[in-house]
Amino acid sequence: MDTPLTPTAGNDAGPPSEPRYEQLSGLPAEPLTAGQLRELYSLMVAVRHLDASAIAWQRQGLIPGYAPELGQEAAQVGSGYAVDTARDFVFPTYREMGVARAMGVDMVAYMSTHKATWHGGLYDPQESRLAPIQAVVGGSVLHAVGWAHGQTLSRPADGTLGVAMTYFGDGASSQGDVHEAMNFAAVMKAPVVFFVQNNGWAISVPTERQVAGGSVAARAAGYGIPALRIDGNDVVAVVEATRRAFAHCRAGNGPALIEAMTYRRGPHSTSDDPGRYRSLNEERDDAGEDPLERFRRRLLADGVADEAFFAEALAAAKSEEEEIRAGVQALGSRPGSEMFDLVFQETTPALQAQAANWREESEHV
Amino acid sequence: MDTPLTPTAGNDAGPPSEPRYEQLSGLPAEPLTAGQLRELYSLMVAVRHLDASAIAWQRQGLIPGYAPELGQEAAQVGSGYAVDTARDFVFPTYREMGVARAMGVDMVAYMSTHKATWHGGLYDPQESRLAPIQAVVGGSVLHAVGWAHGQTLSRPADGTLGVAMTYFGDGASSQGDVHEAMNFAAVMKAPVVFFVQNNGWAISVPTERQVAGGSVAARAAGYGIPALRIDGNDVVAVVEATRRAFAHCRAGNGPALIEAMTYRRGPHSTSDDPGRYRSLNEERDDAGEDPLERFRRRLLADGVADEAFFAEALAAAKSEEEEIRAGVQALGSRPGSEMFDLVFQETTPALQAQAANWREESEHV
Amino acid sequence: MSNAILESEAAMADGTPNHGVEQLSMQQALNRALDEVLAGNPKALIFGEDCGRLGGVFRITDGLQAKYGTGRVFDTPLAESGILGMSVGLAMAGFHPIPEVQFDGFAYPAINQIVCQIARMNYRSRGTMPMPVTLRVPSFGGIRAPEHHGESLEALFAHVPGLKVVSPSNPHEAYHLLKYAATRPDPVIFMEPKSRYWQKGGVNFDSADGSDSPAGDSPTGANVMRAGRHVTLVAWGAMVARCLQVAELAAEDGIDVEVLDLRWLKPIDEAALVASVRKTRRAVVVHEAPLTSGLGAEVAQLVTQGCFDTLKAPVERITGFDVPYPSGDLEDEYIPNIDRILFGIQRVLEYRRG
Amino acid sequence: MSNAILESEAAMADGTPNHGVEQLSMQQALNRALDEVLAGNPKALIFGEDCGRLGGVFRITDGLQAKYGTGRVFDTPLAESGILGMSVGLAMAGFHPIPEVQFDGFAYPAINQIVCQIARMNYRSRGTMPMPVTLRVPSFGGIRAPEHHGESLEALFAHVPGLKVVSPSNPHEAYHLLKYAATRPDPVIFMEPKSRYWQKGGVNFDSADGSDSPAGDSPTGANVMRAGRHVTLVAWGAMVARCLQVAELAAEDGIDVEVLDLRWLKPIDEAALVASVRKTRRAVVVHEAPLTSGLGAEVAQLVTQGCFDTLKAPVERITGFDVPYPSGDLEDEYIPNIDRILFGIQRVLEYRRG
Ligand SMILES: Cc1ncc(C[n+]2csc(CCOP(=O)(O)OP(=O)(O)O)c2C)c(N)n1
Ligand SMILES: Cc1ncc(C[n+]2csc(CCOP(=O)(O)OP(=O)(O)O)c2C)c(N)n1
Ligand SMILES: [Mg+2]
Ligand SMILES: [Mg+2]
Repeated sequence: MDTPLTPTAGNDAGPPSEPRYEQLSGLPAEPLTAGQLRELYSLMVAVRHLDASAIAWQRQGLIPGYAPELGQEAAQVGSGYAVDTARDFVFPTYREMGVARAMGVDMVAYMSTHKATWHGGLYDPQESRLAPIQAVVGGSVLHAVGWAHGQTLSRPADGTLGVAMTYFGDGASSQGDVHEAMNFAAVMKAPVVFFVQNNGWAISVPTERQVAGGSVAARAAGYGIPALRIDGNDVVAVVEATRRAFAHCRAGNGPALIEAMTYRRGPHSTSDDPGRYRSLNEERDDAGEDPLERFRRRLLADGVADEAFFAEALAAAKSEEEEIRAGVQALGSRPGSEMFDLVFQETTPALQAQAANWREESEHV
Repeated sequence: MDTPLTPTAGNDAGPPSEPRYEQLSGLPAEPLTAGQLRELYSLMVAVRHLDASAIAWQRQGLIPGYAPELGQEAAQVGSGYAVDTARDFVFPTYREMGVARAMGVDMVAYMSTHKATWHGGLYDPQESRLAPIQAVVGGSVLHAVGWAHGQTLSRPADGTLGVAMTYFGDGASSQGDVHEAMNFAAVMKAPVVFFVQNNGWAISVPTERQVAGGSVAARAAGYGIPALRIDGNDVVAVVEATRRAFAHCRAGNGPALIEAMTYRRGPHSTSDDPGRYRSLNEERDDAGEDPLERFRRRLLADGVADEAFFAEALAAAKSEEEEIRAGVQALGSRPGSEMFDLVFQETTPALQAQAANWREESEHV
Repeated sequence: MSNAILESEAAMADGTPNHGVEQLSMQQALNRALDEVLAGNPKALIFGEDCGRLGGVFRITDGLQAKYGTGRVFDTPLAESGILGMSVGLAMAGFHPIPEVQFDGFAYPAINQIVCQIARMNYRSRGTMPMPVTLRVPSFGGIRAPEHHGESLEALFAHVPGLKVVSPSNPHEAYHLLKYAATRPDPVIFMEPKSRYWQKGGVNFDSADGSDSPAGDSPTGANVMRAGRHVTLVAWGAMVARCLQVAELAAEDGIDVEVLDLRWLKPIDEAALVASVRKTRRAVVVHEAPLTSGLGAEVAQLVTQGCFDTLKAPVERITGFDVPYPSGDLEDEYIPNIDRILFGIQRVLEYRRG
Repeated sequence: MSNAILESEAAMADGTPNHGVEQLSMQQALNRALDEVLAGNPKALIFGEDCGRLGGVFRITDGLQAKYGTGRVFDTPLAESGILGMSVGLAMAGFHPIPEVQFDGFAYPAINQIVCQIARMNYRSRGTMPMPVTLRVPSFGGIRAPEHHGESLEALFAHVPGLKVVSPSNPHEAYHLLKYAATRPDPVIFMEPKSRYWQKGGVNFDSADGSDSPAGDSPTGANVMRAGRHVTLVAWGAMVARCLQVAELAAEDGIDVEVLDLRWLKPIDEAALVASVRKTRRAVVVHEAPLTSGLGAEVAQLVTQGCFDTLKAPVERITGFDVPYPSGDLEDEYIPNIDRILFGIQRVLEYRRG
């Protein structure tokens, strides 16, 4: 009577570094051209450099805080690169700087959120195809499902669908909203790609004390959602998996999930102190090889790029960062009147009265 | 590029009527004795009769509403029968009358909730080992996890644990709280049995438009939780599965899930009109054989009981129902002062003032 | 069946608005309004638990799926956060979602999406992503229902920046306010007084903008439902009808009661409120929600601010108590009844400065 | 290190209370209180996101897991509804849960469990299942944090029957109120003013029941933090310190301001409120939450009810605006600042019946 029941399988999705492609049926994705590979490298360097610089900006007092993505460049650039900004729509968290950059979002407008200028960022989400920056963990996963269902409802004549891609972390996978989103998406066959960056940590809590069963991808099976668990530090694998997931969704086959196994090499945010919950040795052992360094070696080995190209890419990254920093530095505060003006499309007498009162009392100051 | 991804399996848990025992490792449960089988039958008849009567009570104006469980007697009596009320604790929804009866709860106190006497019912939950009746769908699933974790924290010397069993439906499985509960339970290895009555419907929404992938049991795998999908209309199968799940939990192996496939033969509640969303033919085809009738035939075939026993059981059920009805009829309203007195353990001046005011103004009435 | 009704059903069939005055229940009036909204805006969608095939547990969406198809009117899985979170995405994609939560008490699981997303997305996105979400919430008590089926969440909603909140008190209001709300570019919480669903009343369809509502006010203002000189009763939803009853009874004692139907709970029509109490010099606010931090406090404070010099007595609040909404047996003790409201009137009339 | 500190650390080690007066930050005071609560009650448990190994993002639970083990102080998965729902079950099993939600804005996903379960279980179970849950919520704004990290939920919580709500304004209060709250048999929402975590102040450990708090009041009452004759400022949490600053400035102009720290936001100490304003005859209530349906309305109405005859001007509310809490650049425009409070004081002082 006290014999343990055995789990019904599916919860052991292999160690993070082993990509699992076997769940992908059909043709392999078209290989990336040399030009595309170099473009990816340039993006990753730009993102790496901007990310490291943003931490410096914070230390220098230019911005009050920042959530670094060091180590997640392959996962972010690779997935963002697969987006068709003419018809798809992306729902980020607070850590998707690399996705924004890969999608071509105005980076001064993006970084303004970290300067405490405006919560969602100053970029235009409709034009950028990137929803406003989202601080609620798991908060926008359902939005992606709704947006995607909207595509089904207004399906164009050629039958192909705009696809929503939503980002969330291993920690976010614990939120009820994420479950509701997966179930809704699967019931409605909504064209949505759930892109999980499993970076090993939710602030101080490691994945093994967060994600029961050990894998977010394994959850997808319970909803009948096809899932891929991939090496999120291999940018080529990320691009290919994301393209295939998009193709799956675009053709009307319903949602797909990608769990990109990666590692948050930096602190959770500039106010975090990872030394309290993990040692430098653990970091070194668990992080694996640097995705940028790895990609660089590969490009060299394959003869796709040479040292001159890498130097050029770094130089471009540096001048890009300088421009962005200048833009961020130049950013003034938004006028206080926007607090009132942007609440509604149709304002109210009470708000107008409060705005008038505010104007009067702050002019006296 | 547009080849569909294939699901990662695990979502096809077979048709409702096929029990799936293969996931149970180890020894089969001890067989039920003839006496126990007869006891189960008596309980099922009592529940069937009380349930049918409660609908009549509502029509006669004795109670304002009721949520019938017609067709779910095997699932409810069988699982409730497996509870050890000396150490386990059960978290019902609003439809677990059969569980309450099988656990020996005072049925007048139980039915009082349907008389609108007191929301949670008048029984003492701590003594009965049955939490108050719960009207929020999925609302108490997390409570079971918390209670169960409490058992782990205060594990007795003999090492065996009290087990929490929580009931919920196919509809409830869509709620975020249910996902959070499964994840918490699996991460903490909490001794909790998730008992799902998949009765085919959540009011007017059939399981196939509710549960993506088709099976709640299949979800468990994603958390590494062992799951059984059983024929919930076979009371013996239900008792055995529940006992094994309890044994699993009691021994400290963490949570288990049982999905009992059954059918809500009646309306969702006395104010529902199922004719608006399913035809009588569909009901007949989908409901399968009446679990009570089926058990009766089995007992006859196995020579465990005869017609005289069945007649006796029915007579007992009838007199039991009469007694309960008399008790319910005799139930007065609770004094209005309880509204104020039961809010807190330590009342507040504001509440006392409101109570005094209420007393004064209602005495004038 | 009267000609008017036949005509209006014909009108419904091709989506053109109804005409004339009809006696309808609030359930029918709401159903008509939704029908017209769907007909008028191909981007309008209705969804929630059981509102498709069943037509909703209160039948407010009855027949609409059959008429507009499962793309426009559909059942969702049983998850309120899912329903509201999905509404955000649909709004971003250019739709006008009209979701339903089945009962007031089941708005709580969706509060995170309502407060942190629906109410803030227009702001967060700097006006580029409006949230024209009309959330229907069958609200308030009085029907001897199970737990969590009789809640009053207006104070919570009214406190949330970015939301507008409205509650109709009769079929005419229900029809016009829902049509108005469901064509706004901002999120509106539409609180339906469920105990009034089956009460009939005249609906004047010709006042397409609600402008010939009883007091001739605009769709965004409060309505004087009964003019009076001695005291103003302020109420909304199901309490308006009760206050009108109270006014009749008080009239027998020579007390001339003005009844103000607030309608919009956010933004509150402060001007109407103040105008009424400046005249009557006394006010009693009535609601079902618990007293402490209820919307009655806001109303009372607006009155006090606006009428400090004329007010003859502190504003009385006759409300539910600070206790969880009780089971059916005790709900008549909990919901403000006629006697308690009369006591409140008496207190403000008899108040003498000490 | 002073002898007092060494002694008190020795005392902490074996769980006996501290003695004497120490200068501590609010973070330290809260940490000490939790330490003593865990030492004093083996059924007390602390859990939430990152409060185990990390000691909480604000370090309020620093060192407690090391001291009491992972059974007493533990990290949960990232799900607030899960944390609060689990608390219900632990309370049913006889524990005293002291969960944390990491930031105010992340209480919303748990509202369903807080409102429908924690607040009602004692009632629903007819007193057989008390809910001694002490929910710690780092609250209010002022630290230039990301979105949803600067919210004021007191009006929402105070409206919910079955909850008690308290907010400390300084380290002494923080220590005593948390010790008091975490030993109550009822659910208490403990709102910590996060902008004050690092401010130091004297904590008198000898007032084990909080009874020698500045004004000599009981742990459940409001505190007069500064006596004055001309106007009463009513505040809580981080706004108390600001009001004390305002009082100093006003004093330079000869205006004698009384500052009342409400402390308990449910139940409100109505007697203290009324006593103060009967004396000063004027009141300004200050809070960070949006104006409409904020707790300031309740405070204002309680004052008006209790002081109608003596009040010289309508109660002023100086509050956040009816807008979503803005990003850091604008938060000083949003949170009531010294000037806005001074304008409020001026308005009540200059009010003349027209
Ligand atoms: C609903 C909610 N709860 C808590 C937080 C506080 N918080 C911010 S980030 C974070 C950890 C998120 O972990 P994960 O989802 O793995 O993403 P990562 O930070 O690793 O990118 C927490 C707890 C939040 N932002 N939202
Ligand atoms: C959170 C919540 N949302 C909605 C409801 C309204 N409601 C009551 S029962 C029900 C259907 C539940 O279906 P299921 O979980 O399958 O249980 P069953 O009724 O079939 O036993 C609904 C939608 C509720 N009680 N709670
Ligand atoms: Mg992570
Ligand atoms: Mg069901």
